Amino acid sequence: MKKLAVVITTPPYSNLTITALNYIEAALHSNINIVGVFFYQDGVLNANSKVQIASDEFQTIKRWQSLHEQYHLPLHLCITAAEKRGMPDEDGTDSLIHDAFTISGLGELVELSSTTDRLVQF
Amino acid sequence: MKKLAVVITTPPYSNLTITALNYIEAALHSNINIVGVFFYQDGVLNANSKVQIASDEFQTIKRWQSLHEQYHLPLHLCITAAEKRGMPDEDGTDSLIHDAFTISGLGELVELSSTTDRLVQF
Amino acid sequence: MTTLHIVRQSAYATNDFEQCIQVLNDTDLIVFTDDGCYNLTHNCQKRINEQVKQMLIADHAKARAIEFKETKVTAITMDDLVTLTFQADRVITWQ
Amino acid sequence: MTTLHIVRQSAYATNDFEQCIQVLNDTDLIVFTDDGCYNLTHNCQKRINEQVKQMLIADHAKARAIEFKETKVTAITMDDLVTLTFQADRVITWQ
Amino acid sequence: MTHSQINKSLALLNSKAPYANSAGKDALDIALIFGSFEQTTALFFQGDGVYQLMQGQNGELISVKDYLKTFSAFEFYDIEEVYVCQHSLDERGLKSDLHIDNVQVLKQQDFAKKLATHNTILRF
Amino acid sequence: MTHSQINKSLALLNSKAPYANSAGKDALDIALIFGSFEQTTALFFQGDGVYQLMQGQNGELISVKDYLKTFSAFEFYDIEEVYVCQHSLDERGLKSDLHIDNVQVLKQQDFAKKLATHNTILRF
Repeated sequence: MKKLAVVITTPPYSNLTITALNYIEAALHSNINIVGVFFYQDGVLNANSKVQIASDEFQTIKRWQSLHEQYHLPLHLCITAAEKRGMPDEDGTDSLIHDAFTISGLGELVELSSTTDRLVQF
Repeated sequence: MKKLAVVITTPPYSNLTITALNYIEAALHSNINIVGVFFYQDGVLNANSKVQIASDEFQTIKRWQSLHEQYHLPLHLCITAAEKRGMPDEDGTDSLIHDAFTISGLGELVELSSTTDRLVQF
Repeated sequence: MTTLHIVRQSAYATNDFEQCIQVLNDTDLIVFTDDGCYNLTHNCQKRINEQVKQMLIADHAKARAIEFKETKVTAITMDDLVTLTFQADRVITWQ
Repeated sequence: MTTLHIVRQSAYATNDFEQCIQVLNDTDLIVFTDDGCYNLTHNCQKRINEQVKQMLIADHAKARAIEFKETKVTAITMDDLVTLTFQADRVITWQ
Repeated sequence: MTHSQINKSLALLNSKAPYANSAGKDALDIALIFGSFEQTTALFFQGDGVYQLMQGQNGELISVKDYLKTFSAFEFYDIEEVYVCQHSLDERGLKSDLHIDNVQVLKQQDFAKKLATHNTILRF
Repeated sequence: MTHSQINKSLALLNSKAPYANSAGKDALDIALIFGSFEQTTALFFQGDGVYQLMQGQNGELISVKDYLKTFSAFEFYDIEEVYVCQHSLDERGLKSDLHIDNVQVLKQQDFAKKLATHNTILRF
């Protein structure tokens, strides 16, 4: 089974992120093993549960969450990039960071890179 | 007295924002009346009190707050842009939005534009 | 050895596609996605060797009302892009 | 009537400065700030009328180790930029 | 037009293609608010911004809620001045097949002159 | 170099000037982590990315904590491959007056070939 890892650097309110989501869904439907998605730079905002998107717009944030639930897709958040953007690693039910995301660092990117066949940046 | 309004569209972790701060401070020292600063697009992140900046880096976030305290500089936050970036208008002491900032909408930009001699975008 | 180049930005706005062209090998593939679809008409097309295969995501071009000739560029789907990812030896995203 | 153009981006990376040049009037002023300071050496300088006064924020150029001749461009401070803001009739920021 | 009206007029200079980022929408929101407050507002399209006006676009294909349709409401908001840079169209091999009416396609010099009649200019 | 090492090697392609945004720093952070995990890592500088290597820069003048100084620690992190695109230098009228040693300035074609020896490429 082919292995894929994806790096996301664009925010939820960019259409570029919808492209990345479509790519990931296409890979899942093609039975590619996605070893993980790593959120870096402005991509970390995709893990922010307080992001509000108008109801008639594409629900980027929810789509990540449902991909995680449906396919157990590992979502890794670079916490340093997140902290720079107002998303600290705090305990509690009111946490900004949605629990579909794993708090990670760049070490996780090394791990993904060494397990995957292809690492694709979006 | 000359009147100035400024629109900020860049985030706190960009050096472009430090340039804007330097410009505003230069204006204040030249006795320009800054009628207001309006935060739009990624600029809204400057109002996020949870943004963490390493202690040896320029403290953009704190600088906005101290300019507000020192000069009563009006800081207007476009709440729609903020909500898109995970900064909802919530009550309580734990609010993400620092209280140096006034929750505003684009109507405030109309107001600033009609009172000022110059509106400069950063 | 093939590199898959995913080009996401308009060459009319930024220099990214120009830099992509600078590292192209004849056996490489280009896939235009997002605003990269605008690059079909750009002048710098002239500097791309004819051997280099160019493709675009059909929906991304259609959404933008970009007309294209299938003789010059192949319209593909996101599924195809996934397949190409593994056919190529490596991927560079120009964004 | 004078427009003050604040140019903040490298013309080697984006098309913004090119667009600025397209709307320049002879009585306009250009101030390079941030990565805009790189534009002193860019080819598109040739298309700028000599009457158009060009300036840069001294610290922004020095931080980037950009060498410049004071004959071609005037080094100014942020205080000067504030003064120019009100001397000009309007400001456009190219970023 | 009196001097004071000239001073208060706003020009929004659109330079980005419509879908990949929110710049066009962010500019439009400003235009509509200024229009609804009866402030003189003009829209300028230059560079990749001209793509926002192309006929036949369909954001739904890429899951974008299509803000471009709102352009047809400009008259309702008293936004009467819409200018497009001819040079930008030519550069991109585009005809002036635009999805709204009452747009003035201007040569580079006229576009520049028209822009300089406004006191405040925001660029997106 | 064995086949497996080639497959696991990472190239970081730097395309942005150093100060206005954090792209260069974000790439550097990745390079140092990969280096410390003993993964083969190479740095490529193209386009405005070459400005990151210019001698005599001083971020303190614009209140930037200067991450460029960390470049001198590359050898400590076992990052031995650093390549610069000659064409990008020429285009900008820059001499190869670089602030670190052991950098290879390559002609366009050699730069392209060297880049294609890596299995994973991230661009910032």
